[in-house]
Amino acid sequence: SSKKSTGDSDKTKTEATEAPASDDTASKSDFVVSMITDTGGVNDQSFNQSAWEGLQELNKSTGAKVSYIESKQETDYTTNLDKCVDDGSNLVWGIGFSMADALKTAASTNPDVSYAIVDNSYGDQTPSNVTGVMFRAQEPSFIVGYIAGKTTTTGKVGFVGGISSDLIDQFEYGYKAGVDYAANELGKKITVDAQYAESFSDAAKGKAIANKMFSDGCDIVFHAAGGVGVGVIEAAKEANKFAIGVDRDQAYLAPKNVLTSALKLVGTAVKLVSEKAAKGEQIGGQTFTFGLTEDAVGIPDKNPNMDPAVYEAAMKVQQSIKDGTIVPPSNKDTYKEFGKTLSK
Amino acid sequence: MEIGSGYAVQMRGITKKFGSFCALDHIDVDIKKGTIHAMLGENGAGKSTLMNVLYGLYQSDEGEIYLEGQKVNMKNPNVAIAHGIGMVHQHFMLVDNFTVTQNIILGNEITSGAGVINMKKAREEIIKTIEKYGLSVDPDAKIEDISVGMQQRVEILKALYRGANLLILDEPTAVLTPQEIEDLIKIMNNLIKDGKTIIIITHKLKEIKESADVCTIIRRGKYIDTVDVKKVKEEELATMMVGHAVNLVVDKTEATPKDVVFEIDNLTVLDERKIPAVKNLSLKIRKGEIVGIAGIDGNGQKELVEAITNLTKVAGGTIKINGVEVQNTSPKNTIDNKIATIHEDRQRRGLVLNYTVAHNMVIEKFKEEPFSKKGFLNEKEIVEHSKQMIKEYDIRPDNCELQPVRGLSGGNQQKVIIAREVANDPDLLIAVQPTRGLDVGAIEYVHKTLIRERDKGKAVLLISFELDEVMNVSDTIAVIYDGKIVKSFKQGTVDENTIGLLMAGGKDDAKNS
Amino acid sequence: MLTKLFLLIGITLMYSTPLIFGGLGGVISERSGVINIGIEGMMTIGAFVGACVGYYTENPWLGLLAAGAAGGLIALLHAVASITFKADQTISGIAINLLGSGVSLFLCRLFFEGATMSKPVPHKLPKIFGSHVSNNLLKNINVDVTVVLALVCAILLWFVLYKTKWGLRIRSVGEHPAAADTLGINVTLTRYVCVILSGVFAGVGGASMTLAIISNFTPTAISGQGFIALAAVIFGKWSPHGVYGACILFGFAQALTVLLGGGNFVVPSEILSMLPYILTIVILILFVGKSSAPKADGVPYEKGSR
Amino acid sequence: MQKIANILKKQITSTIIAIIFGFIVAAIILAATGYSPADAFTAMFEGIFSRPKYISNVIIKSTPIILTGLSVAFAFKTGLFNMGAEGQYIMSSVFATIVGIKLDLPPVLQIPMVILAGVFAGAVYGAVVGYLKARFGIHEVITSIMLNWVALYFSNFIVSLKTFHQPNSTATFTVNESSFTTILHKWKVSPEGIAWLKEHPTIMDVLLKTDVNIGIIVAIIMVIVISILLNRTTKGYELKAVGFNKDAAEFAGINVKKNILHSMIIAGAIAGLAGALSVTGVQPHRISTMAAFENYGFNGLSVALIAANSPIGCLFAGLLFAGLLYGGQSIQSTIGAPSEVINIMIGTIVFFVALTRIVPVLADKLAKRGEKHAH
Ligand SMILES: Nc1ncnc2c1ncn2[C@@H]1O[C@H](COP(=O)(O)OP(=O)(O)OP(=O)(O)O)[C@@H](O)[C@H]1O
Ligand SMILES: Nc1ncnc2c1ncn2[C@@H]1O[C@H](COP(=O)(O)OP(=O)(O)OP(=O)(O)O)[C@@H](O)[C@H]1O
Ligand SMILES: [Mg+2]
Ligand SMILES: [Mg+2]
Repeated sequence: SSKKSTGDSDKTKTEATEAPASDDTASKSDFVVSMITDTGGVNDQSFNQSAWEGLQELNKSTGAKVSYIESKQETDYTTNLDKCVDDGSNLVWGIGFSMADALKTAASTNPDVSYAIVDNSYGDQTPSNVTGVMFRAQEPSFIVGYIAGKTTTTGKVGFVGGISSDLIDQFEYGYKAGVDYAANELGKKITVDAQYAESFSDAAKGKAIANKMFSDGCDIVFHAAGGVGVGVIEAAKEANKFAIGVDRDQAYLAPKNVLTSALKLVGTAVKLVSEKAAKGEQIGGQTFTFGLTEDAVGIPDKNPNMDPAVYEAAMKVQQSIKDGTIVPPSNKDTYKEFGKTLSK
Repeated sequence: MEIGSGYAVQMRGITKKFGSFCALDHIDVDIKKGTIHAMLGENGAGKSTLMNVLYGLYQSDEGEIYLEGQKVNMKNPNVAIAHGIGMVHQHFMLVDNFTVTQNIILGNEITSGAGVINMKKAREEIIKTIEKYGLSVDPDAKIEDISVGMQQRVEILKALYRGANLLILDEPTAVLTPQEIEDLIKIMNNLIKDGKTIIIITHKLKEIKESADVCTIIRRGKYIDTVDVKKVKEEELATMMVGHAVNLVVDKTEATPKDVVFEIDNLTVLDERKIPAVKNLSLKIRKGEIVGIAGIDGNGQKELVEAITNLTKVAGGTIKINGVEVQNTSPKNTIDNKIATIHEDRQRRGLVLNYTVAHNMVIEKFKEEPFSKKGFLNEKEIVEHSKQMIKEYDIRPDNCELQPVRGLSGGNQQKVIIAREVANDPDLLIAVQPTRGLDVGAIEYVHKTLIRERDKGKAVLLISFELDEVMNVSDTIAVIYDGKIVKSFKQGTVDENTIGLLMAGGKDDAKNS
Repeated sequence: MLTKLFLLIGITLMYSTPLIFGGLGGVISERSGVINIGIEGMMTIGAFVGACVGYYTENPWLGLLAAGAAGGLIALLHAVASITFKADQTISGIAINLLGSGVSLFLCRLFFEGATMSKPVPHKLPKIFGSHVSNNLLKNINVDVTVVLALVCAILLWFVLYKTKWGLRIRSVGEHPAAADTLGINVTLTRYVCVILSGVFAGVGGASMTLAIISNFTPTAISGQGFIALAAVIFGKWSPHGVYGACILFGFAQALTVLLGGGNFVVPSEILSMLPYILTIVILILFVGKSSAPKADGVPYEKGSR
Repeated sequence: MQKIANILKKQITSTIIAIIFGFIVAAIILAATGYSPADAFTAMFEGIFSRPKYISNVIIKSTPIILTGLSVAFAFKTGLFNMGAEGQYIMSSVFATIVGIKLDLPPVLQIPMVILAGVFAGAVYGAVVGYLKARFGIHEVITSIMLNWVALYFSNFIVSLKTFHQPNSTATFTVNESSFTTILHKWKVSPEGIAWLKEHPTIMDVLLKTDVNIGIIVAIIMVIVISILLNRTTKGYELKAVGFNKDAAEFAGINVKKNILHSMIIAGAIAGLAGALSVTGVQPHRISTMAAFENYGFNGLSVALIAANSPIGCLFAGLLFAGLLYGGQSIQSTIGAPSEVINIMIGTIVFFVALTRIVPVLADKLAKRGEKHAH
């Protein structure tokens, strides 16, 4: 829990101030990793929290010192990034692309500190002390879409988005493609209702939208909508239909009514990259893209509400995504392309 | 006098301090059962405070109160009410948007179990009382819609409804017409017949003579004397009250009116409820003349003033000053056309209480030189100006120019307004209720000022509910009733009763004018 | 078609319920002459305490009660400040808002292993037609009991304010405290009771979010409802029925955006989301216009002041 | 007695009392939950003062809330409750961004254009509230609350538009560099700049690590301008008169409706200035999708209240507030106490500010009695 780990970070400060920030002979124990949350805060039940959990595992496995700083406003990023350096961090994580510019600037002013950012790629302009970390969220979305397609009895499923953005597109179109894929397999037509709440907080609205979808005949609704999703899952619970969680296994919110979840294990990625760095490997100047192959995305192993047969099938799909025989689309255009490949 | 059950109330050594200011200083008073007992004193003498102590609103710092010989600790109004004391406050204590009935039963509701109010029963009760004492009140009317006179009767009903045997009336006649005052006195006598006791506070010596049996005089919080009203003259009372001889009649020279400056021609004004409140009213005022408008509150005076000052639009007719029509323009335009107004509601319309005296003095002129240049205020000039005014008009305390006007006493606040308006050097000076709530001294001052302005050749329009005031100060007395000027007289050609009758809507039996 | 209509009704009621409780809280407080812009904070506290107690006791009703109590407790702060200390009621209200969210999140971290999101309650508040409704029509209007409770509260408050002696006294205290005082009505006590009750209402409103609409506390469970409720108080001219109407209207507009949204609806969803707020203003202009507060609203009572 | 009275009368006294109480309560809460108040406050003050750049950051962060605070305080002085500062701020940052992206003139022209765009947007947004109140008597609080949300969605809408949207992000493009009001923003990252700064570590610390920008200077100027406007000009006299007693003002020939409108326009413009300066002055020089309000306006509300609506007060209250917010993060990152403690602390301070408002009143009574005694 945060209290314990921060106890560690407490020690961190004192030690770090003694040890110079740029310590090449960094032995495991005094490698210092810190992260900066985006405005969601560290307990957002999403990326930030997942990332923090990743760091806490890192702390357990390698003994590296970990700590986090929460951002309340976009303009906090610069100052928080800077604070981490003062606290003697060797590696500083920025959680979320909204930090991209601030992080790049910080990197240029602190060449001897390593930086990493989640959900952002600087492409070929990646500075030598910066690491980009991307996810192929469309992959798990495709799988849950496929599962939804296989499971639906009404031939109608739903998708609830938070605030429309390119990242949420990955989920929406990956999901839609997965559904189409299943439909194509089953040789029947399955429609997908998609609607955005234009909010990540308004649970009531999420519930309202889900209610509407269920009443329109959907029997499975996938959400990529943060706090709004809480309402979606609630609706499923009440209507005794299925919801599909996102980012983390959300079954605990409604054990009987969460069919599965599209996992985006930011924590795993953060842990992996941090470990590399701790080992002194060169991680800078590049972008890691995490997908099924890295086990950084996927679906939970346990899905009590899912028909085992469907699970089997889903695992096959997962395999063919890994093989590259299926390339899930990540936005409207690639989705159109994908559609063409299906029809025959 | 020793404590005895023959007395409704006996107060001994009552002392009340506000902070270090001693409002009441060891006051002893005895009030016989079944009498009408007057309390007389200047503004701020302590009358209201004494009564508030008796009623349990304030707790005295020293002294005891005995009711019918029994010592009672008046820790709050409930105790007073329980002992059959009722009080009609100087400033009415009525909830405007409640009905008469609601106001009367408030705090003493007739409920049919579970706290649900039984309006029907309450109404019957009230109507009974109304009939018993001949008070004319509509139990279902909203307070904001009824006349001040009726509001006062509601206050009396409130007391009676609570079974009051001792009734305290704090300045009940201040706002009443002669007729209403007579009615009130009748009511008081009915109450006495019914075995009740009445304490009446007033500044009006005449009424004391007419109604009261005994009178206690208080000055600056000290007990002066208690006299048998039958045995003293008004002048003696006045002297006792103020501490020195005062001149009760306004002395002024004959007016020498010149040509007409201000002319209202068949003016019609609607009130908030869009009903005509002023109906085809016409009026002329000449230079060097004071025209006084006598009338009961609610006969269109408010709307008339609002129309002249452009606070509301007129539905018809014209208002001309120096030949220029000013109706339906803006308050600014009224002022620019040299009409100055002393509004009746000094705190709402007349002053910005949080502004200093100095700033209040220039509220109509702050944009003009020398008080400001190019949009910037010239504090030095502003303060200088107000220092001068304060001196000229004897505003107290005399170094108050930088104090918020809120801290000044009622009368001095009034003086600030008068000083400001007169200093505007208007062609028409409108004074609405200019002496409300002031004591004899202050009143005398205000009247002198009005007359001085007249003698300077200004036109003055005086609107007041105090008949005496209108009769004494005006050169021409116009009676307003139901939004019309029903008749006007030269001063001295008519007596109070005639006017009173006209004010109450009665026909004038051609014996005067 | 009918299903759609019922859906519309269902969503409207669901959405407006927390607002109604918050609004009623505002009404009772301001009717007694104490401005309360701390509703948001009080609702947040209620939302958390409701979820927390509901989780640990496994009894949603206890949660609801606790939420009311908690709301009342923090309202007591507001009462002390604005009645006893005659403090500026706006400032105090803002402070309550700051404290409300701060304290809720803080406690949440304490009770749920550092998480600002509580665990879901095992049992939620029931629905009016029970939890197993097959009929699709009924499903859509199978609203939470809190919806009914809100209506009952509104009617009750209306009845108390306009039909009982307490109501008469409350209103008199809000309009003309001095008059009430001279009739032996305890102004201070009355105001205390009303402000505390307003906290209770707000608290319950918050819990209606976390025990009925959803089943756990999240940092964003209450995000703005308190202020919408505040607006509804003014919109509804400080009357229970007015506020009820205003909140229903707002809920309806939200429901409309939900029904219109999705599919291939032409208007961008961001623009569509503005609808409820703009609609409110438009209706204010067209039908409601000026509304004036109780005369003594926001004015501390000083004995014998003039 | 008079002396005591006079000291107590000073607004600042009661505010300081309030702040002290705020800290005490925070300390109690910290202690009660097993954190050492001493450590916490040490961490906080170190987080604020231990390095020049921290101080610089506090100042930078205080700039927008000083201005929003000023906006609210100004409106209060004229009898209006500007809950809409939040929305005005958002609208301003939106339009500043739009102009900043679409326009690329030399800085001397660009910067004024961008800032004016923001100020104008804020002013217009304020004007809507003012107009609705003046024309239809609609309570400014309702319209403000509603318009805040409209602004939020509008901002998100603009972000989503192709022309402004930066691909693979939830933000717009950053505004053209010519609009930056960050001091020496080009030079300080240039090789020679770095080289020079390496010589002067302290300056480097401040200049390079923080977005030093002209904002605070503008804020200070505005504070002065507004206090002059309120206290020295006829316009201020009118606005305040309307605020204190609009009946009297009307009767004295002052146009009440016009002044309500003007007041809201000015208030909106000030809040707008805050938004524009944030876009031009600090990273990331753009707007991005908002999931919730960033509370610049609402914090301004608290600032104004702590400052007792005095413009000068806003300057210090803003610095205090920013200090608490910024230093508060150190409490979190250093001893791990949840950052909510800071919010609670701020809440407590504001609460005690409310309580201690009574002090001057009491002092006043004290004094009055004295006078009465005198004559
Ligand atoms: N609540 C109060 N606080 C401070 N001083 C007060 C208060 N009430 C009355 N006073 C002062 O006590 C004195 C007596 O006031 P009181 O109202 O009894 O006078 P009054 O005889 O009723 O005068 P009036 O004829 O104007 O009603 C006045 O100087 C007044 O200023
Ligand atoms: N409620 C109050 N609190 C504090 N001081 C008061 C209060 N009421 C009156 N005073 C002060 O008491 C003094 C007298 O006030 P009051 O209004 O009674 O004047 P007054 O005695 O009626 O004289 P005037 O004839 O000028 O009206 C003034 O200095 C006034 O500031
Ligand atoms: Mg007086
Ligand atoms: Mg009196």
